[in-house]
Amino acid sequence: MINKKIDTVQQAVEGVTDNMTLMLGGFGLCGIPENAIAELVKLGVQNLTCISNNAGVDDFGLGLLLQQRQIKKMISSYVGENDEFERQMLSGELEVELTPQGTLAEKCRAAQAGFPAFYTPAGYGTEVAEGKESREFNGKMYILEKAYEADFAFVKAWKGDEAGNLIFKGTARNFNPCMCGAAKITVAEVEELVPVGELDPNHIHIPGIFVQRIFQGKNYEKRIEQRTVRTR
Amino acid sequence: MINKKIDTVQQAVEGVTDNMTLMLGGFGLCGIPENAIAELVKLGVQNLTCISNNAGVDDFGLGLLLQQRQIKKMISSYVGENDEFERQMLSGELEVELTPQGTLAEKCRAAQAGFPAFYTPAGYGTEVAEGKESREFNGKMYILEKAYEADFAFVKAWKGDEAGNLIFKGTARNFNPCMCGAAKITVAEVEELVPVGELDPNHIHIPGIFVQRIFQGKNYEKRIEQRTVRTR
Amino acid sequence: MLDKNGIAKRIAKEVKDGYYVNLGIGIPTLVANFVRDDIEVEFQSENGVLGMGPFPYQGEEDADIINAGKQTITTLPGASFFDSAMSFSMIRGQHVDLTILGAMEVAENGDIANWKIPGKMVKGMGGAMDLVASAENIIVAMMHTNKKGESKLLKKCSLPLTGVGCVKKIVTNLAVLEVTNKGFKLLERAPGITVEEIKKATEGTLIIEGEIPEMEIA
Amino acid sequence: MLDKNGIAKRIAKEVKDGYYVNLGIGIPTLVANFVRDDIEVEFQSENGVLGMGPFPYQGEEDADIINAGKQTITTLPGASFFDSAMSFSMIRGQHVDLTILGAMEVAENGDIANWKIPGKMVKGMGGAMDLVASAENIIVAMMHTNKKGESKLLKKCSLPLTGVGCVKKIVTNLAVLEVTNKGFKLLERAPGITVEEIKKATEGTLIIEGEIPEMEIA
Repeated sequence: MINKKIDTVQQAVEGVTDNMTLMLGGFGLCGIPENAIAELVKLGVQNLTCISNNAGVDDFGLGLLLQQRQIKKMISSYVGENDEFERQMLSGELEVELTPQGTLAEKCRAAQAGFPAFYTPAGYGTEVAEGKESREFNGKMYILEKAYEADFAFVKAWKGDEAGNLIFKGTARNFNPCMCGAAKITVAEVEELVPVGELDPNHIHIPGIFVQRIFQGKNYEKRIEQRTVRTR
Repeated sequence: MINKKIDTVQQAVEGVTDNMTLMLGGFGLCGIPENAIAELVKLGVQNLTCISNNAGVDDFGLGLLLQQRQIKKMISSYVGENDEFERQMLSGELEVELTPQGTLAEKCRAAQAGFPAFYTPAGYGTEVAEGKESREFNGKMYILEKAYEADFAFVKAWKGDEAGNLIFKGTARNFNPCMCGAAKITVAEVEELVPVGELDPNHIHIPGIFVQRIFQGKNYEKRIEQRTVRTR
Repeated sequence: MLDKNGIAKRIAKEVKDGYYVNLGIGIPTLVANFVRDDIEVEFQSENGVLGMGPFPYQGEEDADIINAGKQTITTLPGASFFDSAMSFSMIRGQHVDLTILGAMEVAENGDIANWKIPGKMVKGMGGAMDLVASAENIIVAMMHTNKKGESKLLKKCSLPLTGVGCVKKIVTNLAVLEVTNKGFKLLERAPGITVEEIKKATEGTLIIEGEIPEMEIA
Repeated sequence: MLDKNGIAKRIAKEVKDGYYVNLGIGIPTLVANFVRDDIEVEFQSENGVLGMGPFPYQGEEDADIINAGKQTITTLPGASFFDSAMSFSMIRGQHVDLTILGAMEVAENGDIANWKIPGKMVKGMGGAMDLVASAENIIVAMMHTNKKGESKLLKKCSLPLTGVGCVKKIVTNLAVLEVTNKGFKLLERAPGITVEEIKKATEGTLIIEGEIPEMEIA
């Protein structure tokens, strides 16, 4: 067993420097690498390019990095819940590349899987297709999308073991598995780090080969963005 | 819950006719849809094109369909354990398209996921690349491979529920998940069909949306191709 | 004239037994409330769940179980969770039978715009571009006119497109329309709405053939 | 001269701590037996397992747990199972650190042929084409000459290629060689084998610089 365990969140962000491209898992505030984000704020790295489906809210998730103006460019599919984001974007302080959600997921997965490019129908005939190759297959039009290139991927899982194997819970899975192994270094934080051998090999969502560092996260807030309930 | 359960193996192969293209899961004799194959032999359909990583052995797996001369063309990555296969191939009775294993898996997955084509490095500069587009990305050469088109996919899972959700066991998983939803109709046979709600939604490998029919298989032989053991 | 619930109710009639359905944010979300309970339907949410149930009871919310609108949800027996790549395999691979989403504008050739107002609102397309580029069966749920009273059923979209030639059917507060290669074909009127009123509220080519029945949304 | 186990033993020295390794069928499979036990290595098999262990004890074979050679195997703590698409994500995505495979022919530019003898043997390439097209670090394990005594280290492959310019290192019964842009560079001699003998058995350009040490395979 190749041991991927690190002991501190400081080790988790070791090597992250200005101008790097980071992938960050999560959908809205669900399944985000809370510990790593907090430490990136502390680290104070600048001019980051962040690939993440959303940009957090004003005071949580990637919103924390936006507040500190550490992000130069966001690559996301939806950024609608963040006033500071909108302000920075409209004022031109923040560069934004909006990408269809399925394309975003697959551009991560392509990087993970060694595919340089793929054809997808999403965005054909729209702004998203500008500057990209369009091509017909079987009578339908597609555009060519390329794999992302990133320096670090920060993901959050539910359980993990020291070999880096990961299991996700519910819809907190989302982009996290697609980002594992899609960057030069993948750092996973987990709610529960278990000894090797405790996870059923059939239930592992992401094998440890895609993960370079794993650590036990602390104090998960797991904030709910839209608390919707019904009455009994 | 949308119910996909069928009661008999006859219903499993309903609609399969001569000249169709079938996908069949399994690696060697591991994780093959034994029940469906046996019924296809009984059904006597002819001129099939079969997409399957291997071609079985002389008297088991796809070898049974080969014996009956029901297969016109095999699309596989490795066909080395089958004398009848070799005889039919060398005599020209059987058409064979050999495809790199990872490409085969991804051509299935592309069909499942709605990608018409993708670029892969496998086979560049070899016979496999003949007649295919080659292209450079980031200084490396790739070839364009297209998604398969198939009429039926027959897969084998360990457990499944009536909603068509599937869980695989060990290396019997192999090509089975990639083929689910990659053909017009996907038929899953399982060792254990459980009531809906028994499978943990986090552990499901293939959601029922990719499966049109599911049934409880019978009398699994699960033959071992190479029984290798050590002594105590 | 229909309210939002009325639109959702009418669209619910398009949901057939055995359908996997993806509901967009807004009016489409309401459709789930009106689907007949004698048919089997499964709702897919693109953030990674199939088999969505109703909202949880107070105190039973789970931050790890949400829908694409970031709302806390529950799951029904037979549900499954999966990652974003697989979720869009379902969508792009046309395994989802029906997609219902909102729009700012629809053009008579089926083009749709619903993600961006240049210089004003730039929230992003989320999964909408994948959905409209892939789905065989797309129904748009929207008001017939915008807040200024201008038609949202146009000859040509003025806003940046989400997808081209993809919308098949539109249900508004005034009417049900089908997108044909000759323009919007009027299928049904909302209760109390005249063909004249629909004509006035429709900028794109409107095709009226024979008697136009009133919707049944009981 | 080395036997098959000797070749495997020498290659085992190339396996470093923390490596994920894919072993081909034949001599490469033997390498697992000789890896130092004070380092951590995980073996990947392309049919869908990471963390392979030794063969099972008699009576403990599981038909559902095999390697790419279709042999019954066991798994070690920390192992995982996955589907074929993910397996080749590991390979194509260069997450596997070292690939060891057999060959019929290797050319001095790194081309490899190991899957087909036209008209004679057509078993298929299995995962070999994906492996050689993707891996950064490929070691070929083979006999220096074929059964007829002809060199397998050639100027140019005569058989259909498996991959182009991909082989980095070759370990044979006679020598260890590196593929450079000038040809096969002789690194080590097998015990008791002279440089002359290696020269004779090598059809491709052989580069000999300085004293060539004998392999250490203790």
